[in-house]
Amino acid sequence: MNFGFTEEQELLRAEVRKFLNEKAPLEEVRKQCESEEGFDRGLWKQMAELGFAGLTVPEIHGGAGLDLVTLLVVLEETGRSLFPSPLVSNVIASQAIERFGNEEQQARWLPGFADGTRLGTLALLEEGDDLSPNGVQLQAKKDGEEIILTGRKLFVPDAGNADLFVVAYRMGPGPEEVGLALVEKGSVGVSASDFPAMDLTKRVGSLELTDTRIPSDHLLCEGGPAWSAIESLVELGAALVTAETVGAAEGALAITTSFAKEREQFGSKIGRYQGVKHPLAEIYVDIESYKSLIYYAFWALDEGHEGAALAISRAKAYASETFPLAGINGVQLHGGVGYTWEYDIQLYLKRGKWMRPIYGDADYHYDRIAQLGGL
Amino acid sequence: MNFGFTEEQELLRAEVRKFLNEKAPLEEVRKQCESEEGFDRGLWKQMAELGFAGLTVPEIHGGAGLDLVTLLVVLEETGRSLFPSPLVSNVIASQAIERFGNEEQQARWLPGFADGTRLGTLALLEEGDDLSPNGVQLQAKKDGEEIILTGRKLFVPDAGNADLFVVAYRMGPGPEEVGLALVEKGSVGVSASDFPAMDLTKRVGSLELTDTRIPSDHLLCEGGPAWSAIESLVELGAALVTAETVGAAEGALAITTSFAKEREQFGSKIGRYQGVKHPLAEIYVDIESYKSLIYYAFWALDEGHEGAALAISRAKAYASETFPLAGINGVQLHGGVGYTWEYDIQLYLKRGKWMRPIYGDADYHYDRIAQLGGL
Amino acid sequence: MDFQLSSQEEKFRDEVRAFLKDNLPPEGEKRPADFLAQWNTKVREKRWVGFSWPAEVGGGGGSLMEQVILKEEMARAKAPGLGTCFMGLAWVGPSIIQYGTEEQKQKYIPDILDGAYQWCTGYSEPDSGSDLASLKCKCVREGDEYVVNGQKIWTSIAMWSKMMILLVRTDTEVDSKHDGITCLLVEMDSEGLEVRPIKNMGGGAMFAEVFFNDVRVPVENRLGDEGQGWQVTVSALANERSSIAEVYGLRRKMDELEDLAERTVRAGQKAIEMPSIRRRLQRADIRIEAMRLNGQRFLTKQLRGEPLGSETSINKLHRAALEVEMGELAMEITGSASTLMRGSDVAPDNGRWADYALGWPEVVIGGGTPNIQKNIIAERLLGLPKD
Amino acid sequence: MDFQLSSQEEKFRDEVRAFLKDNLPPEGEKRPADFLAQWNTKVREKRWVGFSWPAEVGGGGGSLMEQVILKEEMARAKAPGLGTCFMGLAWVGPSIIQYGTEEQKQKYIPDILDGAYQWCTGYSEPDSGSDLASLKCKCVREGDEYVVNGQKIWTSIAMWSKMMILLVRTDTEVDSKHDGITCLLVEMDSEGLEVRPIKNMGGGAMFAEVFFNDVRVPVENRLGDEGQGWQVTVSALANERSSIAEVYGLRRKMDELEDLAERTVRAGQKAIEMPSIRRRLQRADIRIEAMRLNGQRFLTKQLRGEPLGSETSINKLHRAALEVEMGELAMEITGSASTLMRGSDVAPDNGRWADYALGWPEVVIGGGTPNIQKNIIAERLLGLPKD
Repeated sequence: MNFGFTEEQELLRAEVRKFLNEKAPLEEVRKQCESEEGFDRGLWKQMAELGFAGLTVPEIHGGAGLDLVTLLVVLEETGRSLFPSPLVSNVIASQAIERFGNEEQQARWLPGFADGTRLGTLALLEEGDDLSPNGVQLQAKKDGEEIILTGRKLFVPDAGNADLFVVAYRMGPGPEEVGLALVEKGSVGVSASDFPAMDLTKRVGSLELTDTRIPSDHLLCEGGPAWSAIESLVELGAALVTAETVGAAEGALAITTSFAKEREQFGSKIGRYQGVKHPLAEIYVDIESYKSLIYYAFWALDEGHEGAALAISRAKAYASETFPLAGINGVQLHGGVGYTWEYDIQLYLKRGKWMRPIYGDADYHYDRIAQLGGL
Repeated sequence: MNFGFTEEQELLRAEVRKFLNEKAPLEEVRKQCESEEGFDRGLWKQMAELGFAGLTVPEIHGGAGLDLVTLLVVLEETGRSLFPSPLVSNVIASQAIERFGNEEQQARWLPGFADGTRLGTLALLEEGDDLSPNGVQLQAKKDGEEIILTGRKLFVPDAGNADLFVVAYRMGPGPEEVGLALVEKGSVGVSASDFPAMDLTKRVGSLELTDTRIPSDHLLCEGGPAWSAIESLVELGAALVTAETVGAAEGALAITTSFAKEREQFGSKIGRYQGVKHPLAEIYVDIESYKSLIYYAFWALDEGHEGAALAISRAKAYASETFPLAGINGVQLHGGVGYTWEYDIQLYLKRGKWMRPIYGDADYHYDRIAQLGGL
Repeated sequence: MDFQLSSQEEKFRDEVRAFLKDNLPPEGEKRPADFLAQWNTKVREKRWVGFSWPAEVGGGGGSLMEQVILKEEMARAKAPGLGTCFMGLAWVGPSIIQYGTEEQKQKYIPDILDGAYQWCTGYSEPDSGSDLASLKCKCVREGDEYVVNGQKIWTSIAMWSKMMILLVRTDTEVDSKHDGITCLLVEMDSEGLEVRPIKNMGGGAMFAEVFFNDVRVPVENRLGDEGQGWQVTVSALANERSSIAEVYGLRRKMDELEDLAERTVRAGQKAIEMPSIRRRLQRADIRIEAMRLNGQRFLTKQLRGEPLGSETSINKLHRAALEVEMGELAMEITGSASTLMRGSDVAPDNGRWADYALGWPEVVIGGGTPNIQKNIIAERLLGLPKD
Repeated sequence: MDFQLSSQEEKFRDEVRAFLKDNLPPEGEKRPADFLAQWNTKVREKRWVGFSWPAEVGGGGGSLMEQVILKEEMARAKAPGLGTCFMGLAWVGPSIIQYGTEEQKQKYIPDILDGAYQWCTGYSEPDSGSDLASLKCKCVREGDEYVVNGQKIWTSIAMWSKMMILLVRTDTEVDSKHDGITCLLVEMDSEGLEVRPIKNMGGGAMFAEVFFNDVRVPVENRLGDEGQGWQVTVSALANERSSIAEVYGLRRKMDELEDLAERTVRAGQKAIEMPSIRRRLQRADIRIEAMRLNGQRFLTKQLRGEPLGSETSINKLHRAALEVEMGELAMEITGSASTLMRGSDVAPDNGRWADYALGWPEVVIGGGTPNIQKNIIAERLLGLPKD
């Protein structure tokens, strides 16, 4: 029984934190995320070299072959520093290939994820914002061994930068007549771009496919297994986002706490007032609590434990309901300066608004808990 | 434009408050409500003599013939002092007769409400706790001009003391095949008693009817008009209870505030801490707000204004959601002593639990707001 | 209790309604290009700008109740504002009317009524926060001039203003921090005065920092006596009445939010039918109605000639909570699209809700943080000790 | 990270499970009349009472992890407690083991393990509230005796106890209020000692006031040195570990609440299907699961030999909120019947939910009010200044 990290994991945490503190303090994050691409490719390359990018990619494909609990440590740190990177999208795309691709597909695509040259993402949602099978409407036509895709995907994380999309499509009217294919950015009829959005550290956009021909070796799965695959990728996404949220929430709390220790009003540090202390204490209690839930979820994912999905939904529902409000509280406790562009707390507030709906909002996860046999 | 009380109404308030402070301070309230009947008949008689009991009964029937806004003033005061009396039940019963009874019925029953000799109540709910037409299942059989009633009414306010019940019954299977009849306690097959319940200042019980024969001059209305009548009585009940709640909530706030001004901890009055001040400020804001809503509702009731029902449901939903929590907060802010039998704040906490469901809980009134064309 | 208008008040209301019918295009109809200019001229002609100000300074000489009716009808009809010099009309004008010299009145009041230019308010300082009276902006008299050095912050629309009403400290040797403060009327193009807009988290700028480096202000531009600045300010802020228009603003936003929830379909369900959304919308709706009625109780007090005290904090606290909650609701209603901003074809209503959800601090913190409001209520209305 | 048990731990767990299978009637089955007496004898024989105490004083000498497994299995099986002398086992025993003389250990420890009688705790005083160390209960030494005068309050089960662990002030001339406090072991039938039960709002009495009027306590009944009382107490309270059993208690209550919502039909709808109820049940459920896992993180820290600090306040705060919320939920689920108490045929589950909804203060306030817990978190874990 050990609900903690190994020494190696703690060392990794220290290493990642040091790297991010040096290379991406918040003033640097601001620059990176305001750039055209929204992140620093050079830095991403360095992270890949240090093994952070391909952490979970199997060793035979050039990755570190580590488990998700180890990745969790990295995600807490990228979350804490609001580091803009394609990490989360990349893990989902590479796990899609690792879990559902055949050996050839794995050998072809995974090394790029390990060395940081490939950027992938999951393109699932469409108009209607529906995470149920019904939400997949992008049309596929069979043409021999190939399929031809036409339609538009929305709310695609890192759409503008991705060069490989894991795309959910629909073959027929039956609820689970869906499939998952890999679509390369360079293919004919593919167009992707990012939307102007609130949290500049997290890009989100759309993918348009017009008669895009997908060769058979780009198909991952179809039918019932495809729907299960999609569900498991949404789950994974929710887990990764919640792990980053733990770090981000701790970052926001640390900023607000140190502000409250410094700032004086009516001749006294504002951190002395219970009106400031108590909300901060409540935020702390919430963070520690969804932290426990998501830690457990990552362990259960690694073990293939049946409780993983339930734990993820509990953690994501809890975090989606509380972290956005913690950001608002943080800004309020700062007073006027909190909502100026110049102060950092507003960056965390925006992160809260970004994380709330992605890979399922609280409503979605509460319903999912019931589906999974929880309350 | 005048959102306040007249000088006469303020004088009445002062008079009622003086009467209650003298005759029913909380130590006296405790004695009265722990007695067999749960209230002091002598005091009730005095109130009737002063005109408080029959305030809204028309002058030709011996009452003061005043409007509901004037009654509101009395209710705020009986609420503030948690005065145990059949006032609310009596107003509902007498209004039922005044609104839906014929002249003979009015002349026969109303004078007793005016002089304090008659105690009435509305017997509506049954097993299933349903305020919709479906909730009325107590069976009526026609027998010539008379009807014969059999069934059990639950959650009947002041059941044990009432001598006249306004009873809702069902004639047939159609949703609105319901009726309202007057049932006297002394009739054959009538048995009523109070349940052991949390708030001793508010009795609640059951009424059992076994082949009880109701003469035709005891029938008030049937069919669609009866259902409208029942709805309007529930509305009235919700309004009266919310008015009493305003006073009760102010009473609870006053007790807690003065405790916070006196009590010292860690060398300082606890009322100095924002952890105490801020919840009290929030409670104050809530009280003032449902106060405004219910004041307006009473005026609208008097004017027969269409907005009355909506305003009542808004006020009751707001009060039902906040007053019970204010009671809990009050007890918590008192610390350990707050929940001893000896301290008064717990009496208000219990009042909160009593008022929450009666004449519709928040859920019921939110749904009703939508039905009435509000949001 | 009586919510009916008197016959005279009804007459005035009908006059306002007739004016609106004649001069405001029906909702949804396109307004002519020169509509706003014409509107401003017409309401000025009717003396509805500065409606409550005395007729002798060019105001409307209207009664409090008429003023309420006017604002209510305007808000209900979603008409543009009455007058364009927002802060001039809200508190600079009333301060000048009360404390100004004859010359000051003649020089500034007509321009405020005409909306000739904007005024801004130099109150807050970097270290004063909610504790306004702790201001330090230094001011020394040299002959016929005051010389000002220091800094102001959170000065709304400073970059678009021609004039500022400024609080400075002319005396530092005082027993109470409320003494030694003086009020000046300052031209924004004075030498040594620099305005730096403050970029907010939405990327825009409504507020600015204002720096004073040996800024010289003629003594005749002093409003009230030397050392009387706090008094001038308190009277001015008291003029900021529990605003009926403010509640109507929230009401309008609420209607739009309801409409948004009605239009938005997510996962095959209308957002307004999602229980978690619906109940919160209803709660907000009830609180706005409560604010409206609270306002009428405050108004009754004023009509009876009693001074309004700290009870307006009740509505301020409601408003602070509601602006945050309604922004959050807009986000939850629009789901995955909630964070998309202007310029994306799938951003709900072209990103205005995203802007709204980032815009609450200007309202919430500007009017005193919720913590300050709660302290005011606890200390002044409930009599609890200061912390 | 690893939630699996070691093979040795698994073996112990299996032993516990086998014991439970053999000795606990299946749920729903009637327990024999003498079941409890037999149970107590059996668990005592297995040395599961005082399981973590050293074997030489009669404890089980169990490891921390085994203790957790034991508690978890007991809670999961809804078994009765291990031992009946609640406070003796929780903190009196550990204090005596750590600070007691050999005589004291021999005199008291066996009785605590056997549940021969109850102990109570004389800590709080009327004016000390959450500020325990400000206690004033006067104690003067006269020869071989201490003479105690003063009052204690909130003494749980004082009326059913034979012994009390009492804190008194033996020295008033001290720099710190934590000095000058001494710990005594007092016979409840001492002359001059009076117990007055405190009736709670539910009508029952769990706590009492205890009055001391020249109560004489032999010096050999002092636990630890004179003036060492605060230290003895702090160690004792630290022994009150973030209790696994506590979370299981909440979990059990939650299951019952879910069952209540499933059984209760109001206005034709199951309460569990009412969105406003369901979502709140779900929220509470998630928080209980979070508490369980928080507890495992604390446990990991302890297993690594690190001391547990203020982080247990996290679960205390959750618990305080949950006990209130679950009581309120029970009320809202049962609607018009919610306030009916024992003795009415329509009271849900014969009024136990009404009792529950009035019972939270014993838990919430007893363990330090939520405000105190928030202060602890803010000051000790976040490093914010004291108020």
